[in-house]
Amino acid sequence: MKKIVLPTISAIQEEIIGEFQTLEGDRERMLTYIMDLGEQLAPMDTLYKNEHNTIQGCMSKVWLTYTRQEDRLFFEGDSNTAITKGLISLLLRVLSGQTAEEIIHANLYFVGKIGMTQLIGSQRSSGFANMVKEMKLIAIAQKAERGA
Amino acid sequence: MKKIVLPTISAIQEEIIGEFQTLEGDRERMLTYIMDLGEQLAPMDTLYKNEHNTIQGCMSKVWLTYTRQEDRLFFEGDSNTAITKGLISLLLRVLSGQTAEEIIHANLYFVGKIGMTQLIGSQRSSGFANMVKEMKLIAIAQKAERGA
Amino acid sequence: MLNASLMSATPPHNIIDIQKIREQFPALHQHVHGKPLIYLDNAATTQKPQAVLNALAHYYQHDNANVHRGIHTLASRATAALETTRHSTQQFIRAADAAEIIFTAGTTASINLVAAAYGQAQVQAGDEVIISHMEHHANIVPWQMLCQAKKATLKVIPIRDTGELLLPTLEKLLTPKTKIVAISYVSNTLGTINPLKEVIQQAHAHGAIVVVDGAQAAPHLPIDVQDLDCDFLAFSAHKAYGPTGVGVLYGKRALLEDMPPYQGGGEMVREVTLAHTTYNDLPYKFEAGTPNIAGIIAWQEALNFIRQIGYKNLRAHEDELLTHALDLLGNLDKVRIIGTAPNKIGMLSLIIEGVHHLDAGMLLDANGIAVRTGHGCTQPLMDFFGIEGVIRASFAIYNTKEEVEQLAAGIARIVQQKT
Amino acid sequence: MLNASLMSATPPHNIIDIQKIREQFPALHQHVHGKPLIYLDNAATTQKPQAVLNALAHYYQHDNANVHRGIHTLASRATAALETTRHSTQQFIRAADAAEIIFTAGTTASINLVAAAYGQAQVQAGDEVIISHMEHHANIVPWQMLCQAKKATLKVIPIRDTGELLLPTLEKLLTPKTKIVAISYVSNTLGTINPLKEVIQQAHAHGAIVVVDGAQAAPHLPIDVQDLDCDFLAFSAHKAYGPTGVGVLYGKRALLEDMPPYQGGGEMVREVTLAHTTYNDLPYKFEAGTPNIAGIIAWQEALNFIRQIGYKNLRAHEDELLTHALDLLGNLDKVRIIGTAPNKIGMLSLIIEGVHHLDAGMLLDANGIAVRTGHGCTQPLMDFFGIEGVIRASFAIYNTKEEVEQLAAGIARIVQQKT
Ligand SMILES: Cc1ncc(COP(=O)(O)O)c(C=O)c1O
Ligand SMILES: Cc1ncc(COP(=O)(O)O)c(C=O)c1O
Repeated sequence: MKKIVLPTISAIQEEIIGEFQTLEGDRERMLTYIMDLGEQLAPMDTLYKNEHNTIQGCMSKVWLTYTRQEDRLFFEGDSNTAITKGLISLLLRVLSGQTAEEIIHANLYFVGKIGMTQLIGSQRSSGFANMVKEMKLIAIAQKAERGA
Repeated sequence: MKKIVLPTISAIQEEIIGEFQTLEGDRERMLTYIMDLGEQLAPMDTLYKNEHNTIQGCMSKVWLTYTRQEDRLFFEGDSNTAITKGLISLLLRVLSGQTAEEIIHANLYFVGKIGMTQLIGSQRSSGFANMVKEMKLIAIAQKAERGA
Repeated sequence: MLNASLMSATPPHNIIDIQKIREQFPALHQHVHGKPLIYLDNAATTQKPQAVLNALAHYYQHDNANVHRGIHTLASRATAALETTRHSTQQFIRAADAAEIIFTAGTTASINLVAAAYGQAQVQAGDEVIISHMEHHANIVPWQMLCQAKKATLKVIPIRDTGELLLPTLEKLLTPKTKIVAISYVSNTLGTINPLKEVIQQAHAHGAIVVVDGAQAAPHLPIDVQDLDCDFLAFSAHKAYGPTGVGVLYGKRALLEDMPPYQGGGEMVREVTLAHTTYNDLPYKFEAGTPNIAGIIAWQEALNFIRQIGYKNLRAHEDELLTHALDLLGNLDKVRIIGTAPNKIGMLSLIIEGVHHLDAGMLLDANGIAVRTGHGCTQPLMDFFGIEGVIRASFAIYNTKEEVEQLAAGIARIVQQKT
Repeated sequence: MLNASLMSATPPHNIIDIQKIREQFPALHQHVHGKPLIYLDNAATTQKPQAVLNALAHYYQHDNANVHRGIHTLASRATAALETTRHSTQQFIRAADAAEIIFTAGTTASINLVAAAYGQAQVQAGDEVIISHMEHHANIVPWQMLCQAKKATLKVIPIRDTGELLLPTLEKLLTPKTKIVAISYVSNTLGTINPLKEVIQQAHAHGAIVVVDGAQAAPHLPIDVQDLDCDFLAFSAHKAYGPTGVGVLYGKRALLEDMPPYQGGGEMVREVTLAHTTYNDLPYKFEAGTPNIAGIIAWQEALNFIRQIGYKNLRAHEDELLTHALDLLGNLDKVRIIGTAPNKIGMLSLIIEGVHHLDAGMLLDANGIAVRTGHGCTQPLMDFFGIEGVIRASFAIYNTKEEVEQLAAGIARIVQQKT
């Protein structure tokens, strides 16, 4: 079986931090950048945009689904606003394709480093935290299942 | 018929103003003086302390009744607190025994001169104003009745 | 205690100096994300003049005490100041009697008070309550709850695409079973000024009373409850330059006297025994518990501020801002204005095709521009227009034409970049 | 956002410096009728530390915006500050979950919310509600209104001459039909601290829930709703060094979730259509309309103040004042103390034989001493003692032994002069 070789979670985070550094803390540029990322994100099949896949507590509507390949989890996500889509895209870039174990223990320090809370405000940040939590819960459940 | 000779409303007011001047604006002395006046007031027969004779809108309970002799009105009043009784006593001293006409047009400037609002506060002052209003209403009604 | 000059002699139109007015508002003089703040979310809540802040501080530094039941000096001062504000509020809306002014926590609390107390007593199964399609949730949900509890029917005055009431239908909706018509004076999303007098005359002709949601009227229009002949009127201080946590309910004396109380507690009672309780006179019967004393007393300064400006000047200035905004944004490609009634206050709701309102709001905020984004608590109205939300810029006396230009530039840039 | 240290490590007992504390309270430094103010009406409302005033000013100068629905920076700051205060309030009463903290307009509003929303849903004809004979009108009238509406029975736990609950009777009053026991933690007239845990255990054993009126507890005692196991708890910020117009309702999550909403409006809804409305999650389901944003945010500073002092120090100091007052006034001829429970807070109600309490209050005020006079919104309690009203001196952390001595001297003088 061919081993999937993906950059580590830290490596991807460093990449993102670097990209944001080029925006020099300009708020509008940062938001536009995030929105651009969102626009590049493959749209989710409307089939999956159901109640079950909805993440609660976000200002925008957010859907999240996943597939498993071996011990790795591949996420798909979408939102009705471009900024949230961009945020999802960042999260998928870091976590999608990693192992359940890695996802569970991931320390998403890039969030602090790029000043996300400042950027998107506390309400949206707690929505973002909900997305992370949801991904970790999925990873925990998957790990338990495979372990069992 | 013997004519009743009473000091005029102004004369009585001047007297009161003079008395209060000796108290030199000392709040406690003024209150004690008013309470003393109240204690000297002849108590009202409990028979008259009924709903009908109660004046609304006072912090204390206040009762007022009157009799008529010719065109003159004689008031009686009482209260459950000494200070209000004192205030009633001042009012009776000025208005009781005067003609309906004089009561209707009485300008009770002593109230301002002795600093009554300052002394008893705005809530009680409006209770006091209610007493005055009640006496004037009685006088108006009596005048109308005699006129008719 | 009466402040007889409250509504008199407003300064002549257009001699007001907006920069001087802005100096009275400390919150306006700040930067947001390095850009000067442009505050255009006034329909949500206005900023407060320094005099309101000073009144709050003065109250707490000198007069703080519980009101009505106290005999000591501080209690007496606090009570007098609160009752003075009641008289000023009476004059503000030209009520016949200060006892018709009830202080509440806000418009929402005021409307709920009427729906619960008047509604419980007067609405029976099979009766009807009429609202309009443009109401704020605060003037929808309490009536839904009432109708559900009473098995009454909720009817709705439809609206036109311009955001105006379809007034001719009201005549058809009104029946002998209609007990209440609840309607906003001014729509908080469209800015439409409703033809209240006609609504009220028609409702009264059918024996229904009229509850007016005046939340968006108080900051922009002179209100005369006797001339309107409305039965109840609700508004919030915080939307009219006053503090948060203060609302007003006006009600006609006869209606208020007939109504059962809403909340029970101190202040609203005359005599309490364990077996039986009698209620206090108006307005106290509807003011259970310790009121927002500091807030009510500071509201006086907001009333003074509005009086000093004068509604004529206020409207003239805000109309000018609206006209300017429409000049700049009205014909922009991809921009659709929601709410185009000829008779409206200085408020502009719009959508940008292809851009979610939340995204637009974030981008404007990055430029220091504060607008409201979303359904504005008028979801049925959003459904009517087939949209999810709007970008709403709402003007106050302290906004400037330059700010409107910044708004227009911000929106134009979003249109360019993102569509 | 969480303030995990809120209830931790209070400074050790008795190192507090009352003069330093007094410096924080601007209102205390004034003269009344030429005499230094001695403010002993704290159970009606406390004075506020400068930090609370600063927080109000700061909010209005920098962060003023409507909460929750806004995306712009000011709205986001205001929302974050309000939610921080919710978390601090949760820790203040050791609730399990911030969603169990509902902001209201005051204790009265909180109790009415429970009586209306829980009561309407859960109390049926023939059911019983139990209160005590020492309740404040705010914890009597809402239950009378509920019982009247539902044809339920209101029962009353009697009290002893000392002002303590006659606890053994509770067991007899409780039946399978008892749905609610509504009881104060601390009496506002007697100062009695009620044995809440026993009341709650007995009530729960009979399947009744317990609503605690904590208005007089919050300023004096640490409250632990989980340890008490109470179902609802109500209190007001203004009696605990906070601003006017802010109340708290704690409710167990499961009960709150089951309860229908109380007021309808913005913020408390999830989705509104003209036909049907769904409600928001806790706590917002019970927070219709714009809250008292400034007041709630400033309440945070009152919580900080109490935490910095620590309840141990607070109680110790207030107990010392009470002991001193009793030493000076306890055996005075013609003076009768009302409320002599061994377990009570720093509060002293008394009557002077032959002197009406209003007259006494006026004479004390002439000497700068502010006390409460009257029935204290506890008329049934007055009836029990066969009196019309009391003179009540209630202490706060900033009162001094010298002030207590002035009070005693003032009362002694009235006794001498007027009896
Ligand atoms: C024991 C008690 N309950 C309820 C209340 C009512 O509180 P509020 O007036 O703040 O609603 C008070 C205060 O007067 C009180 O002392
Ligand atoms: C038209 C209208 N009605 C009612 C309300 C509710 O006001 P409040 O939130 O102050 O209770 C608002 C404000 O949001 C409004 O604009």
